[in-house]
Amino acid sequence: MKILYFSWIKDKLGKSEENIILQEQIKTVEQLVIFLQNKNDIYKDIFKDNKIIKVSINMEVSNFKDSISDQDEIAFFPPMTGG
Amino acid sequence: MKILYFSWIKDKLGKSEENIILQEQIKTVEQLVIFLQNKNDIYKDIFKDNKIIKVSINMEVSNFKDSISDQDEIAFFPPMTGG
Amino acid sequence: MISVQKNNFSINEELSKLKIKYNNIGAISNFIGIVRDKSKQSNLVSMTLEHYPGMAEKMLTEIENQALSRWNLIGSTIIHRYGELFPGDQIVLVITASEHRKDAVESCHFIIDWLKTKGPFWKYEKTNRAGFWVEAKETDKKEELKWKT
Amino acid sequence: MISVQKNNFSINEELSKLKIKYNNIGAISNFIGIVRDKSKQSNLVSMTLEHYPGMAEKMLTEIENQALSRWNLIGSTIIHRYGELFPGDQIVLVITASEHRKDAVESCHFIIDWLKTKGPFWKYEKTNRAGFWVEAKETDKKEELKWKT
Repeated sequence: MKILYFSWIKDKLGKSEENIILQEQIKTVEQLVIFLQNKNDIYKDIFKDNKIIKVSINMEVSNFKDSISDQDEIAFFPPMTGG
Repeated sequence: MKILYFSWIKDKLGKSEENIILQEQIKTVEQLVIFLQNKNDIYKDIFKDNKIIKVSINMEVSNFKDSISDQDEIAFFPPMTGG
Repeated sequence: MISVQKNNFSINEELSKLKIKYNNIGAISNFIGIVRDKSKQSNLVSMTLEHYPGMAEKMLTEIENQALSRWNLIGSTIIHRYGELFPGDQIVLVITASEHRKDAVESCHFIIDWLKTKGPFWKYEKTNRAGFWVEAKETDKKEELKWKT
Repeated sequence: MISVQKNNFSINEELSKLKIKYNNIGAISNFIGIVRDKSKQSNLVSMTLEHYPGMAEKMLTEIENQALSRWNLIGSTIIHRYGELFPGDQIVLVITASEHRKDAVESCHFIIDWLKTKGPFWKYEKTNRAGFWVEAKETDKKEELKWKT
């Protein structure tokens, strides 16, 4: 699974994307976030307040409760500031 | 007193302006209109329905009840269609 | 800046003037009115804009001042042409510039609505069949009224 | 037409393209977003626009389609830049063209409100003191919500 990071999330992580192999028990974005938080404190810190982070699944703005699969492209970003 | 006419009012009258000497008893736009209507049938026809004609006094959109004096510039026109 | 003129205008030139004159512009809205190819039924040959010289300038200045007092604007431009114009020709240009978009967008909308019912201009359309004075639309009056607050 | 690009754009060129492509345009609204000279407190050195390639194009297409379905538009253009931009540089261009002004004016307003909260772009401001990611404004969310009808 490809995960992309934007804005300050990318800066904090020091990377703009990563590829992970999605473990079978991870079925939702929420579960993916917990998996990432267990990796290290940087992720823990970034996702400590989910409300300010948005997620997209295959370039579609989505909810943390939504289902994901290994073929999906997930992205985490703060609220957009286009225009 | 200078009177200006615009749009179809000008076309019907065949003139875009005229100068008249305001008779003392004419104190309002309404009275001026009656004076003009008494001149001939073209004026009578033009002003037969006041509601579709607007008036300005010294370039200020005004009402038919408003007072006028011989120094004023009066204009009659249909609703504006700028922009 | 307001102008009532016979000549055409260049939106690029007008934008440049504003950008040279003022600092810290973050948002520019503008509106261009254009002579359409078609009148109600038939093809348009030309549209002649009659105006009330003196009053036109006065009214445009008034509306610009109202916009400047109601919104936080850095600068604005209103240009209205008169004379005989042809399909595709530019009629009117409204530019509003502000720090944040809301001021520019709303004031531009306000000015153009206002011009429709308060700008002392009258339009004569010539088609290949006939010529007639364009009547004011009731809907334009309604559009203008929504700004009365 | 939508475009997500690093290069600058010319409003005149974009207007010409629309006018060549389509007939009977009577009203054109447009909005230009520009990098301001000042950040909240201090002078701005540059603003870097990060974007989500692919999703940015997808979202711009979506908003353009929404505008085309909600208003009676003849044509439209949305151009959004990314990369490092400097004070006075153009960021975004929205053009909407219609027969009558209401459609052009409202849809342009709609698109720019929508871009603020739904365009996958993030702004990094560098001032002479520091650098920081611009936070989304609560008011932008409110502006966007007024179009939900």
